[in-house]
Amino acid sequence: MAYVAIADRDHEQHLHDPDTFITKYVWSQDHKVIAIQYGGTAIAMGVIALALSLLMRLQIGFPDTFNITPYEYYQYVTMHGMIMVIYLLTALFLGGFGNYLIPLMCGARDMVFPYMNMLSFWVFLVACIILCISFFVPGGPTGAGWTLYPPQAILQGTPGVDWGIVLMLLSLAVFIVAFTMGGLNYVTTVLQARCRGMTLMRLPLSVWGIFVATILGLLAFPALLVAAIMMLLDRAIDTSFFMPSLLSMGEALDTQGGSPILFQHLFWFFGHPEVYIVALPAFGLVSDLLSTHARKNIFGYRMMVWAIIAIGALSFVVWAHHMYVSGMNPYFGFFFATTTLIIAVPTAIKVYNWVLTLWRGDLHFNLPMLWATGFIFTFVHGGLTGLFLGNVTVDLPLSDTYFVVGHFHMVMGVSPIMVLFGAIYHWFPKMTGKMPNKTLGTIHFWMTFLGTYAIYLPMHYVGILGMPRRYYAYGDTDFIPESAAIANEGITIAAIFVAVAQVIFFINIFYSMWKGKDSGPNPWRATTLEWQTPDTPPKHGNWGPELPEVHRWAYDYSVPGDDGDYIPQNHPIKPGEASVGA
Amino acid sequence: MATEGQQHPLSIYFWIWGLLFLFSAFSYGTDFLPEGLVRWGLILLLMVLKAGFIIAIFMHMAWERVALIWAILGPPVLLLFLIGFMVYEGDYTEATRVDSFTAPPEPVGLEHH
Amino acid sequence: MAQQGTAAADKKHWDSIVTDWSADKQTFQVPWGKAMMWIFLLSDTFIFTSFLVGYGHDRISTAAAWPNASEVFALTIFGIDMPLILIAIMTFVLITSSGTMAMAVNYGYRGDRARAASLMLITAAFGAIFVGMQAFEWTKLIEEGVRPWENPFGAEQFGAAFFMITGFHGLHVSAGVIYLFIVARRVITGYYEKPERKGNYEIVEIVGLYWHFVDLVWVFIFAFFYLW
Amino acid sequence: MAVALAVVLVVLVVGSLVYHFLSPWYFTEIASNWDLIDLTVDITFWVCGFVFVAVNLFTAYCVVKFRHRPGHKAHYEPESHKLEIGLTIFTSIGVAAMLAPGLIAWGDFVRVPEGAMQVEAVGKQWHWSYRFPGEDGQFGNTDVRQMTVDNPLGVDPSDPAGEDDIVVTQPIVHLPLDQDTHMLLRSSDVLHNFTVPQFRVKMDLVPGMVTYQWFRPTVEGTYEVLCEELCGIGHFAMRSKVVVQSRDAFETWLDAQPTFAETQDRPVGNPTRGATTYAVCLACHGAEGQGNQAMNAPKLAGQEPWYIRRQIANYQSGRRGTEDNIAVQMAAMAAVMTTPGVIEDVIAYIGTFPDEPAETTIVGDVDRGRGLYQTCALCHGDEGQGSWNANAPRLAGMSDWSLHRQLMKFKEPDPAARRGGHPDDIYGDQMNLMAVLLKDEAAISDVIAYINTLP
Ligand code: HEA
Ligand code: HEA
Ligand code: CUA
Ligand SMILES: [Cu+2]
Repeated sequence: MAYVAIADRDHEQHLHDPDTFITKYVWSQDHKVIAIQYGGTAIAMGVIALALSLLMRLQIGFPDTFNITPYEYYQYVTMHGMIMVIYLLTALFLGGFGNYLIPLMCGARDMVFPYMNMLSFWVFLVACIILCISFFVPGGPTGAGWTLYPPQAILQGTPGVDWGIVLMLLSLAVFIVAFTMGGLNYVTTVLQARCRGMTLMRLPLSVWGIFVATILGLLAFPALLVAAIMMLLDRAIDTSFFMPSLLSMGEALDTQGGSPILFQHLFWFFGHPEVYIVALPAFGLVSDLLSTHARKNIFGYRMMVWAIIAIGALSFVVWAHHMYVSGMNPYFGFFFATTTLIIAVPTAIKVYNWVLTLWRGDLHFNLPMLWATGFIFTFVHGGLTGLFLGNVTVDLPLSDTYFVVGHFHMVMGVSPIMVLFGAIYHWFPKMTGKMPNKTLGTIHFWMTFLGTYAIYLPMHYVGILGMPRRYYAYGDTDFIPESAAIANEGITIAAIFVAVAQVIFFINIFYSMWKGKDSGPNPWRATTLEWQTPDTPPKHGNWGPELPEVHRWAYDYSVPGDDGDYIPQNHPIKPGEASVGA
Repeated sequence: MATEGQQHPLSIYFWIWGLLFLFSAFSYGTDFLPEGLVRWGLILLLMVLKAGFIIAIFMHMAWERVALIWAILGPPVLLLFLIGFMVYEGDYTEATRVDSFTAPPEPVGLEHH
Repeated sequence: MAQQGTAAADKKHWDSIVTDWSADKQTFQVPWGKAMMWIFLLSDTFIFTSFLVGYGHDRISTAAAWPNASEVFALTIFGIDMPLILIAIMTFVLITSSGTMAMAVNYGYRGDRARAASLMLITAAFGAIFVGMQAFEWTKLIEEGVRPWENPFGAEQFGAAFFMITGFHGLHVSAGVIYLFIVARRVITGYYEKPERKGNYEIVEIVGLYWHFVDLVWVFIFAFFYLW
Repeated sequence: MAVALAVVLVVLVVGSLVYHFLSPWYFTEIASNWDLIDLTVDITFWVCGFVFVAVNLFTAYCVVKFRHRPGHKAHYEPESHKLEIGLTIFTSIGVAAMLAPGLIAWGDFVRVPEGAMQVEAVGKQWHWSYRFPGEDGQFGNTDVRQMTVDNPLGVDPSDPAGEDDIVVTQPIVHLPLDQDTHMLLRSSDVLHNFTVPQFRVKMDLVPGMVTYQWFRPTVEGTYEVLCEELCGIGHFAMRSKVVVQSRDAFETWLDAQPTFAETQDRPVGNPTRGATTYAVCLACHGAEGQGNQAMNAPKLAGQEPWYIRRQIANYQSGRRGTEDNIAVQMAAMAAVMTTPGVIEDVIAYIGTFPDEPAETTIVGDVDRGRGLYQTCALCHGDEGQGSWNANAPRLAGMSDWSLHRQLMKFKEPDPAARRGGHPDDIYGDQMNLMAVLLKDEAAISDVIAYINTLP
């Protein structure tokens, strides 16, 4: 009396092919179209955040010649951070790549609830619009820092206390609704709508990364939602959840007894899993890029899966490592430092396995491979600086300095970005049927890779010097040598350089879409299901009349005894074949 | 396959219904106990019992496969960390307040009832 | 291959965890909607817990006196002071609605459309009564001067947390009532008898899951807000 | 491509090491007992540095060695348990080696040693004050609702323990050398963070609670205190100083500071007596404190009393008075006000002057000025009325030419000629940081033109 899986009653599914332009491209319920809508919107938001980062950098690098006020500076920092983390990375990885890859890689015709999936995008768009509106309201967007700590976030003295903060919280709440609608889809699809033969342990790591990240999102965003609601109430009707008795600009407020630390705990109970929400999909995607272009199975697949799960679970019990110096009960430091450093172990396993995948491989340095290798470098760097901060005592001198800024840009501001570019170049042929231009892509890679290192490495040292983060200007400090100003100028110049490099990326994308070489269905000779679709780009319903059937794991590259160097997942096991995936 | 699904004798729902009534009555009763461990113990015990019955019987968790049960009941364990730490954090915050701050004004409306 | 054997594995047997999680096609042998509802409820659990944690932390950390819930929520009926009496009644109402919901699910699967639908409507009615009583409770508190931003009986967070948490719960109940209405209507009109739906009434169970969850949350609110 | 990538990886690894060892950029000299923190940092650098080098060089090796060559086929090896377990153990050892000293040091940090001296740092937007427990060794309770211009720390007057508390409203605190110091932290408005980079430790200030850190200063000197938790737009300009000195010097300093009780009965100024003293000022500032541009003397009438008090103190202590000739002049005048109570008398007398808005002399683009003033308004008030809480004087209706000159002086690059250039003039320094956003003289005129439109 078990429930019959979709794969066994495929004939019952009725896909209503859209017939008008509107239903095909605008109100589309096709996961591939939604993915591109999500991705396009996220990238557009990312470009805004990139522009903001340049304005900030100009101020820090050239404080005497460049002209923005601290008011604007803090607004830019805040919007830059929030957009990059939530509206670019989370949306692009999960809404974009999650949407595109999950059904294809699992062998499904679409997400399980296409209508809700469509709504998810439109609600996300609303969230983006609300956020953008805050640039135009009186007082402008909030300047509370992306962590939005109260009481400061809702008191005079911070930009955007009138409308900015309200719109920010509102936008986040709407985003969470959108994410939940999408996320339920991704999780349910992975769990319940795989094709025949597709066990969880045969899924490509991309799906695993996105899947676990989505679960993290579903469990972590609630804390942010609640914190946002409570702060909205504090802001709008003067409740005192986070507000003790205090003075604001010399006037005593009517609030009493609330706890600012509570917000920080709720925020980071969300916030730490959030950083893995943007890291785990990157881990997954990069594994597939490495394996495909190394023509070699990913090393230690099972350990990779368990490491993802372990990181995901641990990420809920390390949150207070962002709060070592927040004034919380200091005894918590022992617990959180220990759990935080323990995360290094599963993460280390992942790093080792990526490198071991290269080892004795047959490395083709196609575009995606360049980015993937670059990722290993930047991620190791950023992860290791994370260990500095995680080790509670070391965090004492370094917290709230540019060392932290260096850490999280290395680990989040470039590593996942590298994966994203690699992944876009990798799946571009599937999405469009055209190859991306290799020369342009290579230039883009070198400029971005070297440029970002030149941005972020010096940040660490500026931080070690003691330069605090979120400082509009440094003025004179007796312990920061004047040479630090040179470092800051250098960083700014590098940032401009990298920003210019992104233009090449957009040129490449549009040019290749229009004039690129035809790619054929499987230009990288990859094993996973999305490359085995009958059409490229895949049509609505993905698989034509018959759902695929999977016979092996996703990494049968260079199988001994086989003539080619890859065997797609849907190829039956040949008698006597030595595949482990069997 | 139309009628496949969770089907159990109706009587079991009546039983649980009755039990939940009873437990609710008991937990209502705890309100008349003095503050202390006994009261807290009973509140929590009855709460867990009621929640358990609702999940197990009304939501049919008892008849689901173990894979689903653990997938749903496992993750909330993470919340225990949040709850535990926040209780300690609350005590810590209160201690610093009592130590260093003038006590907040007495409530004005205590003549109620 | 091994996966074919999953259905056979005894579902209570611990090995079935392994067989289910290593199966192809699907992990849980339940409909999509039901799987999704469970996962949603899991996420919702995190929401409500965060609310309760926020409230609890504020309550523990404030140095102001916390009002005694059993006094604040007392009613005088026939001249007798009955602490928490209304809340107790609300609890019973909600439990009763859970009972009728469970029966609706049962009749749904039996294909007894009329009974299933009417039980759902009864459930919705109980839900509406619950919301009504909650509204009464709110009015009473507001009349006594409790506001989200002030509280004559002590700590400010008392009113704020009360309105926020019961409000959020009340929204869940109200949404459930609407959801019940929609599904009940479809059950009556024979929507699920259409060929492509094949007389499939799992939707009733899915609504049921949601409804029981709302009841479940109330158990915790009752313990932590009213009895603490 | 593969070779290029490998070379770049090697260059980046080597370059990072060179950068680390050769660049001039590292921690500032330590000046406290927290060598253990520096040691932990060093251990962490060694462990992580080793991993960084090893992993990336191995990657570079693989990139070259296993690059695609025709006819070459990858090795098929799904997993190797032995290798993976070995690496896991290796990693765990590395982690433990960093964590152990870290936790030990943290254990030291959370437990304040017996006999530590208590000091309280109070932060508010964007200013620091300090308090010592006084003779009884006990702090009085505090209450933000009691904070006023006369009780800026909000000490509860009804708590007897508070009477002998020593109140330091200037943002400069002295600490004795080699004394364990238990620094209690309190904020009256938003989060702040008390950081002295040379002491290595930091901790947030949280409104509604009291947090702490402890350290033992080990090197005499003056150290900058930074606020390292975003607290609004003045965050970057929220500074203070710690002076570490011998115990004797410290005691002398401490004895000169008023107790809370003393600050509460500051002598009330006598305007009639003040009038006599004011006769000296009158020549320049005018009979009714209306100011006189020809004499370079700004308007005094209507200025906040605490601001006048602070400026006279600044002139008397040498924090101001050398930046230009006009200041030299004023310093000389201020030096004569030595009789106790005379300053209060003068201030009281100035308080009796009619407050007519000063004549406006500066023109500029009011709209642009309005935008610029947005930032100023947070301290000086939307109406330019000034704020005791932000320590910001009144601007509206005051002598605009003087504002102009002072803003120019705040922007002066040479510290000796700059107002706020004196190391102890922390409010001046705050204005130095803020004046950065008035890029040129036109901006100054614009903002003053806007201030002139304020009531
Ligand atoms: C993608 C995002 C991402 C990722 C993956 C990480 C990963 C990690 N982060 Fe980071 N972090 C952020 C994003 C991220 N972080 C952000 C955005 C902030 C700032 C937020 C703000 O305040 O605005 C932050 C801040 C932050 C802090 C707070 C600092 C402060 O404010 O004072 C801390 C402290 O513990 C920390 C620690 C860590 C650790 C230990 C890891 C670990 O997971 C890293 C694990 C990886 C490795 C260790 C490398 C690979 C391992 C090996 C090669 C093995 C060898 C190792 C040994 C033998 C030792 N991070
Ligand atoms: C994903 C996250 C992300 C990314 C990519 C970036 C990118 C950059 N960030 Fe930042 N940053 C944050 C997240 C990120 N940042 C966060 C969370 C904060 C904290 C905010 C706070 O304190 O509240 C912060 C703060 C922060 C500061 C500190 C400000 C301060 O404390 O005062 C600085 C200063 O230099 C800075 C600079 C930069 C620069 C120069 C870039 C870049 O310009 C680097 C170069 C560009 C790229 C690497 C390419 C990016 C490409 C796109 C965006 C296009 C998208 C397209 C695709 C991916 C297909 N960022
Ligand atoms: Cu005070 Cu930042
Ligand atoms: Cu973290």
